[in-house]
Amino acid sequence: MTDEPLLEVENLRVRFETSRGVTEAVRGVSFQVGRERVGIVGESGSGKSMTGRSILRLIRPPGVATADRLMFSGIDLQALSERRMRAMRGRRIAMVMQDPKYSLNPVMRIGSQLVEALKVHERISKSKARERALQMLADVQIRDPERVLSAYPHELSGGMGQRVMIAMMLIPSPDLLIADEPTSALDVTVQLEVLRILDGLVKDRGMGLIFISHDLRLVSTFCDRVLVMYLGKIVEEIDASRLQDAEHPYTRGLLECLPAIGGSHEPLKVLKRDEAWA
Amino acid sequence: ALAETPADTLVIANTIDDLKVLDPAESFEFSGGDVINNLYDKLIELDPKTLKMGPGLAKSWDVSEDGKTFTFKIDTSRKFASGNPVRAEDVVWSLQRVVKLDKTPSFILTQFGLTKDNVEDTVKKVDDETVSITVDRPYAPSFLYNALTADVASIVDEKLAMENASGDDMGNEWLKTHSAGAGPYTLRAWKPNESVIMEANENYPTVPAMKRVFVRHVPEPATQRLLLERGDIDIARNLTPEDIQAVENNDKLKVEDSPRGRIYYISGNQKMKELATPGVMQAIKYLIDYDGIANSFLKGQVVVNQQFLPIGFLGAIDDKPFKLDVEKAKKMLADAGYPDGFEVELLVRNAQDRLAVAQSVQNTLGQAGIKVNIKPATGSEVLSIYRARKAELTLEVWGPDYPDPNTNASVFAENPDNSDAAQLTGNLSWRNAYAAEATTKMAEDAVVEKDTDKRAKMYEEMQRIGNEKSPFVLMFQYQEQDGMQKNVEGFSTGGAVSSAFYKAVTKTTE
Amino acid sequence: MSGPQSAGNAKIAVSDLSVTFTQGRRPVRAVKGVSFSVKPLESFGLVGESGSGKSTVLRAICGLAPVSGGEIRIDGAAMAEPRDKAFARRVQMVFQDPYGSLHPRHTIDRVLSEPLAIHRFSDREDRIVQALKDVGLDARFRFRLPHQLSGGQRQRVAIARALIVEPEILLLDEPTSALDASIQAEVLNLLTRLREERNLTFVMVSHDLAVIDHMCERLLVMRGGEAVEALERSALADHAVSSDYTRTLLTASEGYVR
Amino acid sequence: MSVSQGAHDPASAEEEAAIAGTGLLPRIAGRFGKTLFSLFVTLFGLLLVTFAIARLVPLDPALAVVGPRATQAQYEAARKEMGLDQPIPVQFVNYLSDVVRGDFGRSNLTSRPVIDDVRDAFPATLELATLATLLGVLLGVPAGVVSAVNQGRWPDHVLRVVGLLGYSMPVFWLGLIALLIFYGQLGWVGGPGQLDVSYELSYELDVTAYTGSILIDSALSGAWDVFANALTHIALPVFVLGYFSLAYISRMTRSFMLEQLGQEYVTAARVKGVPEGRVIWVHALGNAMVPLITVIALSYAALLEGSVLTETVFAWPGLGLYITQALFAADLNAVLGGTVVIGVAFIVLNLLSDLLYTVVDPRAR
Amino acid sequence: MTHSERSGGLKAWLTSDTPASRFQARAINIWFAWRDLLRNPLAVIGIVIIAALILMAVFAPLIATDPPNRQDLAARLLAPGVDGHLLGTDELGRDIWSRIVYGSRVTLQVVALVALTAPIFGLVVGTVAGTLGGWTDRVLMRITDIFLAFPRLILALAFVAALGPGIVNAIFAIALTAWPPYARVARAETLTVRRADYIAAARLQGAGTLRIITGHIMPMCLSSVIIRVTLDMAGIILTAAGLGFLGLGAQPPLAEWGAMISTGRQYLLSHWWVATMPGLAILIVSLGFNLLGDSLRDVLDPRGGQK
Ligand SMILES: Nc1ncnc2c1ncn2[C@@H]1O[C@H](COP(=O)(O)OP(=O)(O)OP(=O)(O)O)[C@@H](O)[C@H]1O
Ligand SMILES: Nc1ncnc2c1ncn2[C@@H]1O[C@H](COP(=O)(O)OP(=O)(O)OP(=O)(O)O)[C@@H](O)[C@H]1O
Ligand SMILES: [Mg+2]
Ligand SMILES: [Mg+2]
Repeated sequence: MTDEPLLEVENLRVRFETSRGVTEAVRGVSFQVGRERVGIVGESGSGKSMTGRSILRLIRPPGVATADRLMFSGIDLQALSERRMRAMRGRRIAMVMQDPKYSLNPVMRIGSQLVEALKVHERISKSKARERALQMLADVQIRDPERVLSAYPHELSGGMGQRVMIAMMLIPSPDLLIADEPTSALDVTVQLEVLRILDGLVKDRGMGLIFISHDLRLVSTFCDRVLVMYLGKIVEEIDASRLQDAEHPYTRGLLECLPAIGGSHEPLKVLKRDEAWA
Repeated sequence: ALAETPADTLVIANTIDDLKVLDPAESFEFSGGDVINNLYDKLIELDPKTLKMGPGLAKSWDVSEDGKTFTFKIDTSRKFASGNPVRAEDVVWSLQRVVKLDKTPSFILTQFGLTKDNVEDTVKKVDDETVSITVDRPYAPSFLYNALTADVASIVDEKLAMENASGDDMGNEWLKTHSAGAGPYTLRAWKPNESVIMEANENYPTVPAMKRVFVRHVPEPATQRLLLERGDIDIARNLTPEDIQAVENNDKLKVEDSPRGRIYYISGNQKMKELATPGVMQAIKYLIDYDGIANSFLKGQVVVNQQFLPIGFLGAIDDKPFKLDVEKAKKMLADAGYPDGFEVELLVRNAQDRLAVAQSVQNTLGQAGIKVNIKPATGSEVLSIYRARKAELTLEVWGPDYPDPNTNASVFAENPDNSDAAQLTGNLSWRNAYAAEATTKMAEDAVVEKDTDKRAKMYEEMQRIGNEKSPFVLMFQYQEQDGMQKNVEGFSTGGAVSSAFYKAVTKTTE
Repeated sequence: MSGPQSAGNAKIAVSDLSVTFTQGRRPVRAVKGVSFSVKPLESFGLVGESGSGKSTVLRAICGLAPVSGGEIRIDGAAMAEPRDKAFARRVQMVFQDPYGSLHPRHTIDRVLSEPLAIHRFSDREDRIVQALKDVGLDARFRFRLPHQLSGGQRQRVAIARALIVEPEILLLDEPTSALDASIQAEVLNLLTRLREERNLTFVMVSHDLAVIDHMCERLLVMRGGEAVEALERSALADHAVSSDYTRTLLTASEGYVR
Repeated sequence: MSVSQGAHDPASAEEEAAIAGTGLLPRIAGRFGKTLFSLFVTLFGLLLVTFAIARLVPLDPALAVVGPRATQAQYEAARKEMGLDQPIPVQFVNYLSDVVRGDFGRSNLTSRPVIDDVRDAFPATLELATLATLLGVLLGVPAGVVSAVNQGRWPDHVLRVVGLLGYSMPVFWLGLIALLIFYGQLGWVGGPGQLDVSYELSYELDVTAYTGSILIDSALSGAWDVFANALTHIALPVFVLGYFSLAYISRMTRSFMLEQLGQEYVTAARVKGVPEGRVIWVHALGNAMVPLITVIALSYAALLEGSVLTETVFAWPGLGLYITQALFAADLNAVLGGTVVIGVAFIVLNLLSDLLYTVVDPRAR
Repeated sequence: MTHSERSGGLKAWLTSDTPASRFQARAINIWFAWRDLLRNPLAVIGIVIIAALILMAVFAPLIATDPPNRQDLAARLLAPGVDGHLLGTDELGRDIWSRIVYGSRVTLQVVALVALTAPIFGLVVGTVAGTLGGWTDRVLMRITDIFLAFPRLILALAFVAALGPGIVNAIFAIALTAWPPYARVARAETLTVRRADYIAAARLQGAGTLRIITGHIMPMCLSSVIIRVTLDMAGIILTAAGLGFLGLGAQPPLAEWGAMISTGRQYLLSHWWVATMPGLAILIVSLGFNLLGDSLRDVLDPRGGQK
């Protein structure tokens, strides 16, 4: 592990200009990611996904992303040609999309989609690629990889789809993985399995992980560092272990409004939003 | 100009979608006539050029003293296209067949008193070379001879036909789509709505110059013109006046006009109160822009003819008593009790030229206050309405069935029984509830008048009476304008009395 | 396991309920012989992972699922098939997905006035205003379309719609699972308050044990269409559960353990 | 605002248990059997409706046969022979039982069995429709894709206007004008009809009618001059119809592609680093193909049935023209027979597109 | 906030995100769709063409230079521009421009009547079939299939033949053949919404089937149907023209564009304008509808990816 951060983001902005007005989804976000687990939390619409996507330069029109600085292990991502950027995607930076149900090509077999992820980056024989795909599926704890390889996405359960998605993004061994709510569609039991896989990768391969979620409890237990977003801005950056000491009232509010087993049955605390936070 | 037509093949563009059967005992359409006329010979044939009667399969003929028995000497040297010789039996069989099958055109023979029951006795083989026909009244011989030049009297190869007969249809089913004649051509192929291909009959006495005749169905006049201009066809038979003009101005092409027998008319149903009022139909006769129409959109396609006989027929006269005169017509209408006109429906077939005439008529009748509503309908619908005596004004066309004046007189000027029950559905006077009191007797007498001149006079008289009394507004006689390549000679449309002849056609190659 | 309980004073008594869907030609047994009963004014919870048949139980109560066995009684009486208007007056449901349970082309006003029209209420205008106030929505939302509202606001509308016909029983199908934690708290508080004010009986479904624990006095754990065990709330806090499955759920809800 | 994806997939548990499921073939067979049944029902309905219309129409087939001069007795005789004197239900039963035996009766327009007429006319229509659809697909799909990819920019505008023009042009008018220009003025293509008249003769003489399609038969017989000539004739009607079908297909492709390009899996493919070309032409188009197959099949079916106007303008002896003429001539057997054939073609195409659909879309199996 | 609409005038009223009445809510929606539409150059062209068509039909007597049916056999087939005949004269010497102007009335009438009847019928059939399911669905869809399998123009021809030619019958025939696709669209849409929670919610509220179909399902199908209608307008115009071309549509002397082409085609080689002018008229008008329909889809269709 080097000291140099894997990813540096400075003053990232994402704007949507539509006929009904301008939306600023991300408003000047700066952070760094090393070979660690960085969590991004925030309520729905706070700009978490847009932040993740703009790193991969995948904001579609009418959205526009700009940043003062967007460096990935010494490469200026903004300066890359579309072709070179493509080589970065998947190979160096990958992203697990929010919902596996919509993120796998429904008419392509899982196998082809996995092999494709390899073949666009490496010259590799079909049988070799297949082997790697099988191995990858086994790595994400899929019991019957052969069968899954020849299945279509709709034949998989949500949990399997999510793991396939993770396998597909990990197969070219990226240096940085952006995981956008990788567990929100899963049952609590499956959720933990998936997290264990990701955890292993960071530990064993030294991969950097950006973990996007709105579940503060989960992030606090899983990540090293947490970025708290509110209305497109980072309101607080804090070590996960120190989350209980968070200062920002928004972060505190988020923590306190959760019911807990065995907690009191008084009305829950509710978050009082302050215009000044925005 | 992708290819010139072969030198020994005559290629004709025509609309032949009305062609449905080629059995001469059944066929009754114009296109059918054009084919059958060339596939079959009759006892008496018309000369393609002069359209005068001459020997056909009969060398000569004669009539008995009492005027009721006609005898025909058969030319036994002739052969059918199949190679079978032409025998008296064939002649007898063919004529009896028409009567027995009793298809639509059979009336041309049965009007002479031949019936299913008596035809074995009335049409007889006398000896191997002679056939006799006995009729019920002493008809004018010209009447019978003319009738025998009609397609229905074609002589069919009995042997060939009976080989292909099914049940007791006397070969009718097979003959619908095959030929068994002794005419200059035989049928090679007929694809409905596409083409007819005929080949020269090698057994014909004078084998035609054109070894093949190819009639191609081309519904669009503009297309026909293009084909003609490009040299893809030799003759185009359905050109519009505008196309004709272009063809005339093209020095590779020429136009030949020939009058045809079809008559354009409007009739007024006498069951309708207004139309039956004396003077009203006469007024309408003054409300047609005869010259305007004949000189504009039907230019060259028709000539004005205000009589029920087409020019070329025995007894035809060239009187044109009517012309567009709105003032006069208004006065006549006022006298008849309709100073402000009335409203009437004009039934018309859904064809472009007829709709154009209808619109012009609508326009001119409108000027005298008669509000015309055009009711277009398909041919068979027009016919159903018309036959049921339910039409008001009808714009129709009548074509003679055989080259004798009786063919038209019997429908325009004769109505033996004007009652609904009579169901004389084939008779135009009956369809219009016109009793034709003044002329019915004359028409009946004329068919037995032996003196041809006297007979002609009788028809002239009938037409003049019709001008005054009949509810028929006779307007035009068709004229066919054929565009053709300059090198085509000898093509005859058959004029007013017959169908097309191909046997005399030649193409000179330069 | 909860056996069939005496339906004596139960508000809702579900006994041996089975529901079988047909998917294509295959029968899908979504609920297999589930029994429970809910006392008047009680709040009863159903927990279990996705697909365990929680929603189906609620839908079966409402007559929206093909019941293939067992029976459902409310106040000791069987219900009309199909459910009639009288049923609608007594039992109402709030759906899981606030984005899917409001007609995208109906304004809030229409959403709220329709049940009033169906049940021929008189003072509709006042009731709508009151209903909005009850769920803490500003009157200016009244003529908006659902897409102009946030998820929490929509869920409030859905609750208002359910309460506007003054039912006795409210069936809640994961009313907050689609919402952020901060908004979840508001909605849960709202529900608690309304239950007290209106004397309602709740049946609430959730996959989140913490939420159930917060809201309900008793709960039933479900898995694969079957009832695993029925618990008092206190049992959860004490981890006094008998089945392994419930225990797994309990640990999982504490977050990730390295 | 779209209805949001529910947080849970209600079917997942069940599906997990049945990943592989039954094989593809038995499922298709099952589907086929079901479809076959509905085919018969539809056909029966089609016959019933056609028959009802045929009897409703104030056209009198008997009158059409006997012609204007017939006497009432001849007319009655013809009616009797054609079975028109019987009660209508009896007529329908008779007709049905004939049809079941493959007998569509005789056309009184051509005096031939309707089956023979249709056998002659159908290949001409089929040739035209097939080539036109091919043209429409080969040009329309790429045009639609390019248009969608460039939504709102000039290539989109240009392609859309070109497409919409094709969709707005009366075919009969376009046909006339094209004929005037390309045949009349420029002489680049053959005129109306399937062949030059001179070649028509050699077609009669040299070409064996294997299939009834001039192009195929002349190629099989090695009569390449006839083949070439037939091509020059079919070019213009194919262009006219093909333009129409192109317009339709490109418009639908565009809309399906727009839908697909907005999907998450497209972004996912980009995330993997898949080249843009492959994202568009393989991933997005592969999915757009699913609804597109139905669209193409329907447009093909529409061409099979609906080229009446084109056939009129180009004197193309196809089925549409045949039925129209039959209708005008009160030739009801021909109308019924032709309609049934087109109906069957439509149903068969629907069936095929259904089958293809299951091949292309795994979810439909 | 609450009072801003009063001070800001109409524009503010239309763009407010807190409508104060049902009417305003609807107006705001339409206003935004309208604005999106106007942003699209192709749509604007379409709107202009359709507006021109409507104006032409309404003010025909003012715009036409001649009565549409005045014949003058002496001045037949005049070229455009000659003797003040803007687009020339036809075979009976009638002014083509004036006939085209009056013909717009026929076209508009056809479009309006078909657009009002067929989609509504299709909508009812489709939503009823989709909502009720089971046998009702099977029977209705089978009937729809039969009509769909029927060659469309031929069905129209047959109906016209049965009812007699004429513009009203042609409209009726077109409507009769046009409904099945709407039924299918509506049914497909119904199937996607009928399981939606909001339908279940309405049921739970005690709403009857009729109320659910008319109040909840139909509004959801409406936009796909409306889009299809606009797209189909051109097809309707062309079908009507095709019937006219075959002589079964509007009857003479009524000026109808398709019939005008039909009569003009025999003069095509020598007097091109007679058939070409009405052809252009059809082309322009159906292009107008197509442009509008196509853009409307981009604006309204939730699948279009906007909004
Ligand atoms: N196409 C678009 N047009 C306009 N605004 C958009 C568009 N896409 C996203 N946005 C806006 O961007 C903002 C951020 O969206 P983003 O998807 O990043 O949220 P998120 O934090 O990931 O939320 P969630 O937890 O719901 O996934 C939202 O407020 C949304 O309204
Ligand atoms: N309409 C249906 N047709 C077929 N199967 C269905 C239907 N609705 C539900 N199911 C099946 O019934 C089972 C139970 O579904 P249900 O929605 O009740 O689960 P749940 O516990 O509410 O899950 P979730 O937490 O995902 O909402 C699932 O396996 C589902 O696949
Ligand atoms: Mg997100
Ligand atoms: Mg559920």
